[in-house]
Amino acid sequence: MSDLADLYQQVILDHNRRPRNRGKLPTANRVAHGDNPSCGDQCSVYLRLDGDRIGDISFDGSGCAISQASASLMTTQLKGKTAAEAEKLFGEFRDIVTTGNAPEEISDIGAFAGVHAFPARIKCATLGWHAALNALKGDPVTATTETHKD
Amino acid sequence: MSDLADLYQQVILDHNRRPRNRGKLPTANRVAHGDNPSCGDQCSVYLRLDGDRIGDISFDGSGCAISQASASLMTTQLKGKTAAEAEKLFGEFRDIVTTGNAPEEISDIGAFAGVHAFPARIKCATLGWHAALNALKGDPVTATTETHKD
Amino acid sequence: MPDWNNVRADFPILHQQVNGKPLVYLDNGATSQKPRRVIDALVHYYERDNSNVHRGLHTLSMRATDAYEGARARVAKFINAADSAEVIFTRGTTESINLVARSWGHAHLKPGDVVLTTEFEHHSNLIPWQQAAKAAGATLKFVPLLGADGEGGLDLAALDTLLTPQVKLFAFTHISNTLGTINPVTELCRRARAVGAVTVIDAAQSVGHAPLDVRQIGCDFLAFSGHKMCGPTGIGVLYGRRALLDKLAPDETGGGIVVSVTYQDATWKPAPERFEAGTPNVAGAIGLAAACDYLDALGRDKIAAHDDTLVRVAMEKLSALPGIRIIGPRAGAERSGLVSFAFTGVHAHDVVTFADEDGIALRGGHHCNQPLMRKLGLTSTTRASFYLYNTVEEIDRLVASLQRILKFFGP
Amino acid sequence: MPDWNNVRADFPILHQQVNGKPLVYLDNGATSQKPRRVIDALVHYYERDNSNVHRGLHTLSMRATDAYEGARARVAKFINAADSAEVIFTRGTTESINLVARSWGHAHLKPGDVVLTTEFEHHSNLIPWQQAAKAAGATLKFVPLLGADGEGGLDLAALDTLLTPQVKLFAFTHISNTLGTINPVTELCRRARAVGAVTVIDAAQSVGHAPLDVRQIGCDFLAFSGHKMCGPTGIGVLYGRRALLDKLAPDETGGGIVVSVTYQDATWKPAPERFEAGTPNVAGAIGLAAACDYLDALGRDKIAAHDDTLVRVAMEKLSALPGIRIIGPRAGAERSGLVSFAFTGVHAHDVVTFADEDGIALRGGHHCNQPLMRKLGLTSTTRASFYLYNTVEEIDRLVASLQRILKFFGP
Ligand SMILES: Cc1ncc(COP(=O)(O)O)c(C=O)c1O
Ligand SMILES: Cc1ncc(COP(=O)(O)O)c(C=O)c1O
Repeated sequence: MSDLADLYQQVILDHNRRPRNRGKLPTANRVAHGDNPSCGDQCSVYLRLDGDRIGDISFDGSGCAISQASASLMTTQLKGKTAAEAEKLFGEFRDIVTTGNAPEEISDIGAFAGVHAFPARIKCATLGWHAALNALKGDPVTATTETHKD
Repeated sequence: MSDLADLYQQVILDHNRRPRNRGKLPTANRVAHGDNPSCGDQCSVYLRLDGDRIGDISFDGSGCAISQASASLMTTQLKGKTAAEAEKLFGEFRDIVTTGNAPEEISDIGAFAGVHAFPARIKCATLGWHAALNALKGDPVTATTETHKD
Repeated sequence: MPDWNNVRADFPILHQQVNGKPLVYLDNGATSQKPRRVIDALVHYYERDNSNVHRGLHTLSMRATDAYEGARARVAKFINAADSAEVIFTRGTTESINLVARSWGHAHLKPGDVVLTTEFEHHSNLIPWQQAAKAAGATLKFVPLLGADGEGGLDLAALDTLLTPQVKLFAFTHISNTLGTINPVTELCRRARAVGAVTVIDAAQSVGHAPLDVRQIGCDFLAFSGHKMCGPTGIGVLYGRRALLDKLAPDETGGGIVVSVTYQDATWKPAPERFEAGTPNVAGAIGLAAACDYLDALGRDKIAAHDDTLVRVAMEKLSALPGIRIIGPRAGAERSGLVSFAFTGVHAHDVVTFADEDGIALRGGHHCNQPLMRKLGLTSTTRASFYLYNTVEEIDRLVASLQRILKFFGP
Repeated sequence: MPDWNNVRADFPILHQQVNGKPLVYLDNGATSQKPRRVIDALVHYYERDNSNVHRGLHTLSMRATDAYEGARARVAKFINAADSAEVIFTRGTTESINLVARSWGHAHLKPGDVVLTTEFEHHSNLIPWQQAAKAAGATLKFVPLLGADGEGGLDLAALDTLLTPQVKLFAFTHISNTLGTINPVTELCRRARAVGAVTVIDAAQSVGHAPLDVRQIGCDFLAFSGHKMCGPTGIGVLYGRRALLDKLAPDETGGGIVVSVTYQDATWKPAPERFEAGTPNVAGAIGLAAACDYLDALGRDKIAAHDDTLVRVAMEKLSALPGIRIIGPRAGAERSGLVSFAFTGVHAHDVVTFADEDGIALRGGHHCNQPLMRKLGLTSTTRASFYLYNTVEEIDRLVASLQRILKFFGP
């Protein structure tokens, strides 16, 4: 159970039960969709770019607790960031979920460190992020996690 | 070696070295071709039907000693026979090569009894016979031993 | 009656711990485990007889050919085909269906024709027909599924209007891998025949679980996979009626299927060789024959009864869980030994991950059945699928695990 | 240098008597034998890890997926592919070539186009191109073979005229299974690239016998079979350059290859999944990876040198037999470890049957190379093909057996 408790941290359960920024963002000027074809998880990310910063962001979709909580937490983290900052943060997030090492100064996204013990779930954790980055690139195509090597 | 000596009886070696009735029969009014696609053995049978009897018969082709000797011996056996007699004889021949039992009253074709110990060679021994029966049926199509269950 | 506990001893893989708990393998709908006898058949082949088949005259090659063709005859008997030549070895159900969709589809489908299938086919018995219909300009139509939870099975009344003479081919599953529905295949074949439609049955979920007789069913083609019936991976079967096979062109071409080849052209051997270009999965076929022996020694009727016992127990106990939605028919003659369910508020993947922590192997997802999921308003379900080595105690462990999960994710 | 006698101990099948004599297996061109390590890998998989891949989140399924994808990475390394995704698992060479001929051919070939191949292709690298050319209204052309006995190899001068911009695809074998010719594949790819033709290499006879590097060769596609390189039956590979694969439509369709499916339509995952519909031969892939490990541990350069030693000895001793005609190049850099020959007055099948009586496994026939046989004025040859476990003493036994046969059939 200790691995599982690590995977389903309180933060994650909380975001899963009460997702933040969920639903279509009416003012969005960018949108992208992510698919995890093996699982059927789906995630759409809506964002409004104000200049080069993310003015507002939301997500919608269906999937496991990991994918939904990750997308929810992500929206709270990306608001106000530039594309470059978002990419940097995703890099850190990806390191956390693949290695299990969460640097101390990183707080909320560190809750996903437990994912690294469940390699099949890494795709779930990164699904929303991939969609967000695609939206930032202005790339409305479907992001499928199968094309990404994480 | 005893199985092999049984397979390559003197009669067979003799027919292989000095095939009888080999070559195209100029007066033929029936012809059929046999193919053993797995081995590449080939055999064409030419015959002249005079009324309901085989007036003359020859064969041509290439293949192993068993297939060539069998076709050669066959031509010597079928001359003068009716289609019904030819079919009966083939039935006997097939029994011999599949069971190894050659009734005493049967002479030359009994030499093929040794084939039964080499099931993969049964097709070689029957190739010419299949072509001959097809020719008798007026069926000029290629007989492939793959379609026959012997 | 076989002693089902002895049966477990035949399967080496079952005797292991997963996450510190004895393995409970309930993912038989995806693939089955292999008895010692099947593994031994593979080892014996590679250690004694391995050789290429058909084209050799030396001892090993003749032994390999006899074993391979013997396997074909064994499989023919397993499904009661009239003739071994009606058994074509493929990689599995998917390849078997593709073979028919391409070879038969290319030769027979024209614009305006209809290909009929059902609303709950596995992607492997759906997409090949989408492709064949598109290539020919034909239309793909679907026999509806009845009931909000798919509990009503195929809409046989709708079949009256759907089965017109425009229908050239009717493809349907014997048992749904998602709903557990057992289709009335003999009746479906009879009705298809009445309008002259060719029938293709996806028997992936059925052939290893209950007696099956292609002549009694009266189908034209039937596809299945070895790996779901205690056989090796990489081997499957397309059964086809001889009269139809002999008129089909080969699907794949190459060595072993030809009578005569020139630089520009080739002519084909009859079935089954015509459809088996290249070196086949010889060991796989031999392992599949060993699986047939194993299942028939136990009795497929007994296996079906065992599956039925388990699914009745499972459905009764699962129904009592809060917020559960079970899809497919009730336990009984129309329900096979599997059960798919969804919980309000807990996603299938989280269920599977938690169950795995308890040593229980389940499957969660769309089960290669996306359009059906959408129709039922679901994105995924959790599936427990049973086989001969499962026990009632394992179902108790499943239920206990699910209770714990519901508690964890509960409000 | 590996100790080649120890190598024999790795292959259980070799230690048996055939017709009362120790087995001499010289039919490696048809299929190779399997070392203990490969057999053990299969058994281990079925006894510990067996599960369906990709779609499962439970422990066995993750283990099976890791092992299967690990096998893909292992094979990618074996041929030095840039990316595991360039390795598609198929049943074997024949299926790999069919996949390209159909998917690529359907998308790219038009009337007036030319598909180029050679006069000495195996049926599996000939008939699929006949079919593809016919379907598209394209023309199939052949690079000639030089020499009355095929000893001159490919006519590279003729290539200058044949390799026009009309040539859309050039398919050729790396090593001829009948002649033993080793083609200059790097040069052929370079020249094809110069006219913009896609290259397809049939590596069935080469990949297990010598080092092979797809990037150094510069090919677009390359096909091979596991069973000829110490791996299991029923598994093979299509290597394809990523840039080309991502633009190809799937060949077979079904579960596992899709992103999204509706009742009427489907969208595809990228390579390699796109080309692997249905449950793959998981155990086969794992066994193939074990074969890669085995061969690389010995060193493929050493295996090539060993093959070369054997073929030199064999050709020297065989040349001395009366009435023998050996086809293909002389021993040396252009000759692989096999030798095909014909005797005046003694047919190949009689040779094979007699040799078998001495425990020696040879192959006789057209070697899936009918047009080449016809060109050389032959109907069949006898072939002895060597591999890592063969010895010089075995060649002596072969020669002695052939002498006895010639005496038996002699005048
Ligand atoms: C040169 C060559 N190409 C293709 C093949 C076909 O390989 P497979 O039968 O494994 O598909 C073979 C083997 O028979 C071969 O030797
Ligand atoms: C009903 C059904 N059809 C087809 C298939 C496809 O079988 P395979 O993956 O062995 O080709 C499956 C299994 O996944 C199935 O359950």
